[in-house]
Amino acid sequence: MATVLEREPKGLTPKDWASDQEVRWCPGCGDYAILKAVQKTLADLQADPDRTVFISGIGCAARFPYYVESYGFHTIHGRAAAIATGVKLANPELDIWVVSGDGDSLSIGGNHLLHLLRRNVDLVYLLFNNEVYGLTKGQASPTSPRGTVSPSSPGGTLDAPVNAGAFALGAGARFVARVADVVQGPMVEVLTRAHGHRGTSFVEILQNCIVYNDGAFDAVTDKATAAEHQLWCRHGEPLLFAGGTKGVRLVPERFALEIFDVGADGLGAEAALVHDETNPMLAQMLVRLDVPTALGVIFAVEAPSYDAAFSAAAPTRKPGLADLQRQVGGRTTWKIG
Amino acid sequence: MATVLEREPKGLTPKDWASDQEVRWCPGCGDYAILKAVQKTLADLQADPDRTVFISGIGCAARFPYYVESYGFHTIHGRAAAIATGVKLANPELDIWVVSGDGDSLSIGGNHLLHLLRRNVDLVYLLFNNEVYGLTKGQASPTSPRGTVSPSSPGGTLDAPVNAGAFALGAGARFVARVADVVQGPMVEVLTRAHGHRGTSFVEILQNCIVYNDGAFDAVTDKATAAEHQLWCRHGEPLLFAGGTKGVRLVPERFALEIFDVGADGLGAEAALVHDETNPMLAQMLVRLDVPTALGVIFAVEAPSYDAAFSAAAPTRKPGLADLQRQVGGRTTWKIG
Amino acid sequence: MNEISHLVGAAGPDSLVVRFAGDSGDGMQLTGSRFTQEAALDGADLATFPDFPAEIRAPVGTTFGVSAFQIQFGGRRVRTPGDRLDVLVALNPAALKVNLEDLRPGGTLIIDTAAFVDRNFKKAGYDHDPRDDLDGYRRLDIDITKLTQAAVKPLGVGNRDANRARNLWTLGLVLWLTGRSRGATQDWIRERFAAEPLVRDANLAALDAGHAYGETAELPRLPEVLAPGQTAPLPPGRYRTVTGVDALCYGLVTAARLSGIDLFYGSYPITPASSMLHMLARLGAFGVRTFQAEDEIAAICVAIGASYAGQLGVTGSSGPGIALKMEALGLAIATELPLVVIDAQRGGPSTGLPTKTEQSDLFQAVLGRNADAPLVVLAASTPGDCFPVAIEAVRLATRYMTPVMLLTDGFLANASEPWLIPDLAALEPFPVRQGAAVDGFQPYARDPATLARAWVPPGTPGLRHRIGGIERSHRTGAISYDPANHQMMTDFRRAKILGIARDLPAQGFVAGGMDDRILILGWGSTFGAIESAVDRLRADGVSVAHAHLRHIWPLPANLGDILASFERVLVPELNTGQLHLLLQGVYGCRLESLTKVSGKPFTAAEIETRVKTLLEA
Amino acid sequence: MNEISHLVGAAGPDSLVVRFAGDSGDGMQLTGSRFTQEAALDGADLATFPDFPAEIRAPVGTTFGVSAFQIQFGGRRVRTPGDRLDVLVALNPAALKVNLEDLRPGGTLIIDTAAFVDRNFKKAGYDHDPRDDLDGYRRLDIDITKLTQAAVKPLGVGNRDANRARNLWTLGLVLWLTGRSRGATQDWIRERFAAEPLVRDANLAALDAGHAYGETAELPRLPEVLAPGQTAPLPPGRYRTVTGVDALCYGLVTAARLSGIDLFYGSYPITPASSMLHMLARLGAFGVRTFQAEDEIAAICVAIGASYAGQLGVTGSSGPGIALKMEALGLAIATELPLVVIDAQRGGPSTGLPTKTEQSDLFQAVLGRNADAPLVVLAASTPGDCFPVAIEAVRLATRYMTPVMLLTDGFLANASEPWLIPDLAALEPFPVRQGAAVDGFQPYARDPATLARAWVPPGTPGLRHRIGGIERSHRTGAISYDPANHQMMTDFRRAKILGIARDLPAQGFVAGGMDDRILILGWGSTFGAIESAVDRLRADGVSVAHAHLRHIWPLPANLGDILASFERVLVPELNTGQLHLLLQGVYGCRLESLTKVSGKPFTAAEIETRVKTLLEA
Ligand SMILES: Cc1ncc(C[n+]2csc(CCOP(=O)(O)OP(=O)(O)O)c2C)c(N)n1
Ligand SMILES: Cc1ncc(C[n+]2csc(CCOP(=O)(O)OP(=O)(O)O)c2C)c(N)n1
Ligand code: SF4
Ligand code: SF4
Ligand SMILES: [Mg+2]
Ligand SMILES: [Mg+2]
Repeated sequence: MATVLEREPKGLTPKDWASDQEVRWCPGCGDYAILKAVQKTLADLQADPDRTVFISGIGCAARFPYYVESYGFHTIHGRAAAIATGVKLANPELDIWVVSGDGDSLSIGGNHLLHLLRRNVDLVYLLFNNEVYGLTKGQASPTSPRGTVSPSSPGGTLDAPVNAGAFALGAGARFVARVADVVQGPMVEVLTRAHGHRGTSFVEILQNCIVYNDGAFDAVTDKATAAEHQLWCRHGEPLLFAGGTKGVRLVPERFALEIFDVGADGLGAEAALVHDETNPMLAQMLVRLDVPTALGVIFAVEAPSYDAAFSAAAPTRKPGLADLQRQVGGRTTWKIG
Repeated sequence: MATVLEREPKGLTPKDWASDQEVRWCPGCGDYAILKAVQKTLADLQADPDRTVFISGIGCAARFPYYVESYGFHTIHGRAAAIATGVKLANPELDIWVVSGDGDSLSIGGNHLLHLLRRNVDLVYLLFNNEVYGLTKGQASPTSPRGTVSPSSPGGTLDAPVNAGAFALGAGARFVARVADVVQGPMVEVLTRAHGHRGTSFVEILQNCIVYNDGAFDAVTDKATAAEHQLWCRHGEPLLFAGGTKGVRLVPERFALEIFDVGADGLGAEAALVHDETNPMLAQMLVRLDVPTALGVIFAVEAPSYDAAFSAAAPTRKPGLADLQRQVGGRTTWKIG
Repeated sequence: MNEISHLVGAAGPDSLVVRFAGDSGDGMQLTGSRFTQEAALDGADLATFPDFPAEIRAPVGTTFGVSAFQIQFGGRRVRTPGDRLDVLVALNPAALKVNLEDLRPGGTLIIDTAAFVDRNFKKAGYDHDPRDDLDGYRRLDIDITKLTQAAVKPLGVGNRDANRARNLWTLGLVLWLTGRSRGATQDWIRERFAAEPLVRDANLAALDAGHAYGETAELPRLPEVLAPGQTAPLPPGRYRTVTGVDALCYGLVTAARLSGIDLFYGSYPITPASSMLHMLARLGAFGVRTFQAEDEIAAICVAIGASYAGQLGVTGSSGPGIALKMEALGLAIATELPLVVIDAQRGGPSTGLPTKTEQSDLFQAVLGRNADAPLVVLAASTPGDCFPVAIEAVRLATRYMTPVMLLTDGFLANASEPWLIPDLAALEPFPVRQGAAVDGFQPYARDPATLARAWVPPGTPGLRHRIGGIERSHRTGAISYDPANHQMMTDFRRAKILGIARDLPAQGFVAGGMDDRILILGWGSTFGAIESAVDRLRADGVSVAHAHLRHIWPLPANLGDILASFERVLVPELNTGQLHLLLQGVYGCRLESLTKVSGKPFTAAEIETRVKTLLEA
Repeated sequence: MNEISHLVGAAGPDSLVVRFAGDSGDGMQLTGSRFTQEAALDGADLATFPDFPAEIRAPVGTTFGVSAFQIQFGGRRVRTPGDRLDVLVALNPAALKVNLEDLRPGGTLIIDTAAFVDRNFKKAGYDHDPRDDLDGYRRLDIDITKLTQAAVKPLGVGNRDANRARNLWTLGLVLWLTGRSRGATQDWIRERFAAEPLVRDANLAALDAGHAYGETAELPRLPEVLAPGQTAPLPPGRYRTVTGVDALCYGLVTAARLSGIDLFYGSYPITPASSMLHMLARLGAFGVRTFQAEDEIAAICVAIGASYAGQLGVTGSSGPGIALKMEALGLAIATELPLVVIDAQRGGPSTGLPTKTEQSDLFQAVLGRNADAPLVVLAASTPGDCFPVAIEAVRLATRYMTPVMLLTDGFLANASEPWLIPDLAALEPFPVRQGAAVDGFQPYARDPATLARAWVPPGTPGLRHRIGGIERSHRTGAISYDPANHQMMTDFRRAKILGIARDLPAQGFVAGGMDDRILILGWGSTFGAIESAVDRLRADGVSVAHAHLRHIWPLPANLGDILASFERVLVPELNTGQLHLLLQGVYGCRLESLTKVSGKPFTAAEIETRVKTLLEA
């Protein structure tokens, strides 16, 4: 999403990006941290609030637009991707952020997300993945691990979860990133990248629902375990983690990634794969890693955006009334009277 | 889909699997060949017509159930996957085949297909991909190549197509195969494999729409070019094509497949990758190959099927009236009068 | 020139009803529309009714593969495609089987004898040669196939390709029989097949041969319904033919110009709505961009997004697809965004009869949503009427910040009629205002005259605000769960829509008036049939008036008074009585209902008969 | 014992209305349901009304985060949660702000003074201490927080944890004030917190301390509405309390047993329908399996699939979700499969007021689909009534091979009342027959009595056939585009549903009868309010009768006669007049409408007032 700013940067601070509406999430919800990071990103980018639009579906995450001092549209469950597509095509000058939950995006909204990604409409898509339906009080979502006990699955869920990143890649996404609610600095970095990318920038944000699914991402976000669980993907840099003591390398015979201890078995840091965010197969493998969890910009390639092609296909000459009259009048006519 | 036959095989012939209804596709439509292959498969399998159900959405492809001498349900556009899920869960003994078009499956029905594949409900899913909306007279479909000129896209389509196989893998499919309408023998083989697999067996069938998209797969199916364009994937066998003169090998540095001429650059037939249908990353690369087009069983792994888990979770003891009375009566009660 | 004099009568002395019927592959739609063009250019009034199967190309020779095109034309006002056929062309036994019952006694029956063979009898479900039972018709049994082959043979065209020209041979014959010219068809063939000279020449040869055959064989001509130089008594002006789809799409592009904003059409293909998508896709230069969405829900959602962003969102579909849009439509109603939703009705329920016509989505349009969710509903009554109705839909949507549902149907979509080409410069513009005074802007503050809120698209400097589907505070638009606010907003939504009645012209009469005894109150595409019936009834001295609703919701302000002033009010509709129930519901009075749900339009006779029964009762 | 004698009157001498209000985190729903249990066990009749915000946990102290639970209980018949409050508990200023208007003059107001501090005033939107303006109430300003802390301190419980027990302290006090026992609550605490002894003991201590406070402080007790040993005049038998969700789910599992087939519940979470999914998920052993689908469309589709396969498919949602199901519902109507669709109505349009009640989906239920697509619509009137209505839905769906829409609402779903536990053995089984005689089986042949076709699931030996959504030939089910067949099938579908009226009991009266001057005709959850209003009116000598519709479509056969026999008929409903329009539409007569759309149930007084106005008019 890159909108050329025609006006002067406004020197807005993150605080200026807060609307006057009281934030209504549960105390301790991970959504607060995401809101903060988004507001900081917008301030850093010197984005224009009059041309910024937040569009959401329904869910806890989807309340987001009310809290940002920009234009905002809180729509209906699962349809934000489609509505945002219409907004962008009608006015390509707008800077659009879609905010959606795992249920909103991957359950009821799965089809629209598929087609948004395939079309590659230029906007940032934030999927707040808390692996639960927050707003409707805690049912399992399509990203909940198999066996999740919830009000609607007292005996545990029976289905394998959707991997959001793998789904996005399967749908043809050209930008796939992942962060977690608590990692403020890197989140701003990733959001900035997402905003700069032309086309649909898909960002999965691991988000803690303190009420219905507390601790779902503890292993990834807890200080004690974070280093072992966070694999930061940075283009051109080696895929090392655990403070550089572990690395990721390719096992060509199995077309698979493997974790190794730096120093063991004669493997040095240079044995680690160098992240190439333009490689689709590497992205496929990275999004599926569980321990460690791949974070950062996992995949990013350039491709024509739908809205750009749509604008380009627009007729350049606006026909006049006479042209319209000719068109409506048709070719074969006759006179009576 | 494996249903243990309790009754004697019936010795039915393919002809016995033809219903009394007149087939209403356009003369020359690829659907005829698929119907023939399916009827032959059913006969070969000695399937039980009373326990076989064909379920479809809407489209030319979706008329299929009328023509098979089994139970059949021609439902509504895009929803066959969901309806079939209900049928299977209500009666796991049934042998279910879903028949759907590219519009039915990947446009309006994308969400249900995603969740069917993720859940892994035990049935065979046939996607007749003719890269066009046949029944509604020729509009571009989500699998039409970018630039397709159609009644609804006189200036050419602007969007990148969905790759059906890649989408299925991204959705978590455990069985992905591809065939083309005209390759009868191999189609029967693949359908037989699909039927034998437990879980959702996803089979994309390249199908010629002679009226609205004639020749879309000519390169793959024409005698003259078939050898160069058909890469048959058989588990444990080398990925060779063009009569063994060409092969597919891995370029580890690029995590990509490469075509090579057998004999050139010192590469013999043994340089070809051996197909491993259980390897998800190989499958990812194969489904995306364009020339040659990967055909056959591209991916197949075992995984629990949803319906089996659903049946297993069913209470074993059927409670009696007294139990129900106790349940309805509740725990805290009082007497009046 | 001989004349088949007994033909005169049934269809009236100055109109003829012709139906071309054959296999889906026989080009009957093309034949019909070419014939229509010729009749129109000759100055006839006319109405057409294409009727085709749901299958793309059903197996050759089957009854369900029969495609037909009917036209009534003549020197008088023609309101419908005609109740009974004067001429039936049946290019195969299946076409005969399906259509014969509509041919009036003594009517002319043209068949291609080459197709009347055992194999085809069986396919059509005949156990013997049906020609054995064809008494009472004027028969023209011609080996059209052989004659066409002979005609094109000199060009070096083989038999297979020759058969593709059978329809033009037939057209030539019928043009001769009816005394029409064939120049426009020749021009059309030359242009259409310019790149394929052989095909062009074969078609021309076939057309000419059919025409010549009539002359050479000295076939008696059909009665002259339009003398040379005569024109039908239509208002003076320049005419063209339009289908409902043509007129509707022209209405939309014209509305784009009149309103000064671009329209955005989001749709998902479905019969019979797809043709709007196709046509609008070609009209992009005129202010309507199109988008083929992944499904109907996405289609209405992109339209809502476009409306939110400042273009006018339009979406179109047919019954099942409209049903899918209802949840999202509620969002547009709640957020009070302008939107136009076009429902091209077809036979139902469910997939139903996709290519057949019906008026059974009226309930869906007016009442088919969760909660109290009022909007505007309009219905077009003839192909040409789709033009002003489309403009009216855009005008009301933008003026009142409301979704508008526009009802057409399969019949209107495909039928055609002569259309007085509107002078666009003479139409009243209704420039749309976006944005609001910055001073104290409140997203849900209302214009006291219309109760509409301001349309402030994102990107408007300084008017940032947030809206959504949860109930909104009546001024700020912020989420509000306040009971009194919900009551107030519900009342506002209702009052805004009902108040539109004040902005509508009083309901008038197509024929007759308040002094008549009986009123026929119609809506939608039954217009022509009712008009014809009323014409005849009034000519017979029956005191019957005809009013036709364009505004289904809100209803015209004076409608209650009109209904109250008639002894009997008959509401004919192609459903099981939907407008009837709605009107009784609104006015608490008793009306008569006439319904038909066979996938076919009313005949004028059906309406006449019912009125006569009412008079006797 | 002192009594606050002026309390007697407003709510009647033998019932009291109490509302507990506080922050979402304050446990008001739990407090209310515990109180309900105690009152029930004491033999009171009662009705409750939980009212909570849409936010999961809105910021502490805000007005939109207020959660409330209201109960009316007493020794007489209690029909509603009560119009005006005798007692309001407001645990913080926001709770006071939102609820005070409902407290009747002279009512008792209990507040926790610890929460009445500047910070909280601001959060609640007060610019000063609201206590300054509280005239005319009986005030109990108590530092509940401090007293609770003190009560649990001996156990070693810190202040933060102590605050969690504030609600039980308050409950103890209110139980004392109203003269209720607290034994059941003590048992419940012991069981619920068995694994956390400290929490258990703290809660017990708080409950006891609140109770003791009332006694020690010598607070005047509220008037006795149920003497010790007295029970409300309910029919004799064993009782429990149920919410509408409880009763509905028990109805479904009971129907599974009575019908002899398993039920399959497919749903997608949505307020207020989710609780049905939750409860049924725990009742799997009793013949209802559940499936959480990916969306509402899939939910109805799996249910349709299950019905096709021989189980009874059931799906449930709320307004927006039901709207999404309409297209698929058409398939079930067209293929004539049994199905039950439960619509737990809520405030709309669009997302609207998800946690508030409304009756505005009646149009959607009866008419909200494309084409003429008739089905059965039932509505439950009280929490307990959900039980028989659920059984009736299953009975009609399976007997007539039709979808049945069952309307409940947010109020019914959550409200509770004493329920005479049914003797299941005494209920009439209605065994469902599947399959058909092999001889000449035709999928669309109809039972002449019911017009239902046979239910032949796949897997049935020898009866292979194919069905679908395109219009079906009236016997074979094969695709048919025949006009006469479509007319016939449309007529069959209509006649089948309308014919069900013959299978329904005649519409009766809840109070009064044909001799009265005025009829109040209600439907759904307005039952209690109408009943109370009619009780009072009749006690005042007003000639008013009350009838309440369970069967919305088809309407009872004798309803037209009933309507015709009254001078005036008033139709009260929580929408803008939907049943009113439907009835006028069907019977062509004029009725009076009383509407309310504020997200809250009617008060009895609102209905009384309207009847009085009518009498004067
Ligand atoms: C059409 C429709 N169906 C269902 C709902 C109920 N609903 C609201 S939010 C939600 C799911 C929320 O989960 P998610 O998208 O993960 O967001 P979260 O609350 O977890 O942030 C559901 C099912 C609805 N509002 N509309
Ligand atoms: C709800 C709904 N929307 C749209 C349609 C119209 N429709 C029927 S089939 C079809 C698409 C057909 O394309 P595909 O699924 O690729 O099947 P094919 O005809 O090519 O075999 C569409 C859009 C419909 N019947 N129902
Ligand atoms: S329910 Fe969970 S996701 Fe929703 S606001 Fe509360 S903590 Fe956040
Ligand atoms: S339109 Fe195409 S897909 Fe449909 S039946 Fe004809 S050839 Fe086959
Ligand atoms: Mg979530
Ligand atoms: Mg297709």
